[in-house]
Amino acid sequence: MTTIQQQIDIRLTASTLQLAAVQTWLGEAGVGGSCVFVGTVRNRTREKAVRYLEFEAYIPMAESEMRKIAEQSCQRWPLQKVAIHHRVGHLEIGDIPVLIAVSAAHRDAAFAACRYCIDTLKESVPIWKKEVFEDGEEWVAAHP
Amino acid sequence: MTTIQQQIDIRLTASTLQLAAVQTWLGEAGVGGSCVFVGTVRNRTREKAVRYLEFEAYIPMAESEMRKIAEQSCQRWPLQKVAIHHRVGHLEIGDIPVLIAVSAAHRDAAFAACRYCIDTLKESVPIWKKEVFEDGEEWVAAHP
Amino acid sequence: MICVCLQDMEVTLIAFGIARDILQERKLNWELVSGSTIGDLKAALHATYPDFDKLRSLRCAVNEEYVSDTHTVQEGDEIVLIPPVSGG
Amino acid sequence: MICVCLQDMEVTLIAFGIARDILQERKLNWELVSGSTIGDLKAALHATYPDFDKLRSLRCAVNEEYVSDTHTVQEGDEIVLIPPVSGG
Repeated sequence: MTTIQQQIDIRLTASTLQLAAVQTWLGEAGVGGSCVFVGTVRNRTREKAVRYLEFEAYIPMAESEMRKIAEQSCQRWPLQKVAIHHRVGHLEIGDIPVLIAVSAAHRDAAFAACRYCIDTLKESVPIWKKEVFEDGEEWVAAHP
Repeated sequence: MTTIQQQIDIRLTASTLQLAAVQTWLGEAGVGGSCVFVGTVRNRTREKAVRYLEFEAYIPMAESEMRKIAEQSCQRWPLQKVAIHHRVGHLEIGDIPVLIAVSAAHRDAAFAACRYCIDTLKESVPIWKKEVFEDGEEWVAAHP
Repeated sequence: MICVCLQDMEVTLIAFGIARDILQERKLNWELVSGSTIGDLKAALHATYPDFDKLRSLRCAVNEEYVSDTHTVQEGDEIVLIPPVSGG
Repeated sequence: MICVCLQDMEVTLIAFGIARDILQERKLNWELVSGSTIGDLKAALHATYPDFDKLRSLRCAVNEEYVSDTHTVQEGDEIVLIPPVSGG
């Protein structure tokens, strides 16, 4: 019997996020399809070159909000596994800040839940991204 | 200047599909988000235990149909990269028969195009899956 | 099968998946009246191999492209029989 | 800031992201009239630090949960200031 705890893998980490790790983890389920969302640090924002990014998190609440999102997804869709991994600290262009993997017997549920997870994460998880340029820095989305 | 050929990676192969390979390839783009769909061989179909699967393809046309799907996706959505990889031959439970990766500056496009690719692949690409049970075998979806 | 009727065009059928099981051949030469369509070919196949009736669908491809039932078959065509696909 | 008015409750503010830049502190003790709500606290913060007016939003959390503007603040609360999030 799989419990909701075994299905959910939440990580907020300063280490590199790896798709390969998720592949192994997903492979353990009797899945049909998995939908994975991978964020990547973009090299341009509004024509200014980004040198690197700093991600700051209110860690205990960020983890708890990520877990809530995963649990809500499991309640709303028939899922087998949900992983939500997020980086904190210094990220270079091309690094992966976020990785969400959702597996389900049917791909409708996997796509819908994966989309819900990233959309909700971007609204509610207390993580902040600062872009550092050659000539300054800026907290992303802080101002209208 | 990126051409449509550089954006598209089509593979029909008897070798293991790896998410890690796609991660490197996606990382080369100035992407914002990638949506990846990973199929996995399920261990049960209608309560009969599947021992293994055989995937057969009409190879030149399968490749050409996969390429069409990727090209149509690039025309329909503002994408950076599209990879469609499919296995042929003998697959065990837990193996990955299909892997689709779509990257775009905005996740709306990545999700929509990834979904389009797997839905269309399942309708139009000449690939056939045979489930082999303890006591027989069956071409999947052949009969109503 | 012994085909004794007079025909004036030969094509090659190539069968995949369950279509191969039904024909019991990967490749098969097939004779048709000149001017026949894909629809005519499919009707002949269903008449000769009733197991095709049990399939969810049967499509054909020529030159690696799907062709409709109204497509006219040419002498020497390689016609690929495509039963319901199940990739992914 | 020199706070000379009489207050009867102290809370701790914890600031992240641009809120930390505005307060120029990660942690700050803050005095409030007993019975104040989160809305009252935000009004006081906006009055003292007009840069908060420039933000798209400002939410607060207590005990690792978002709280609404009508939530009543308790003596000794740790109130986390949450400017617009930008994870992902």
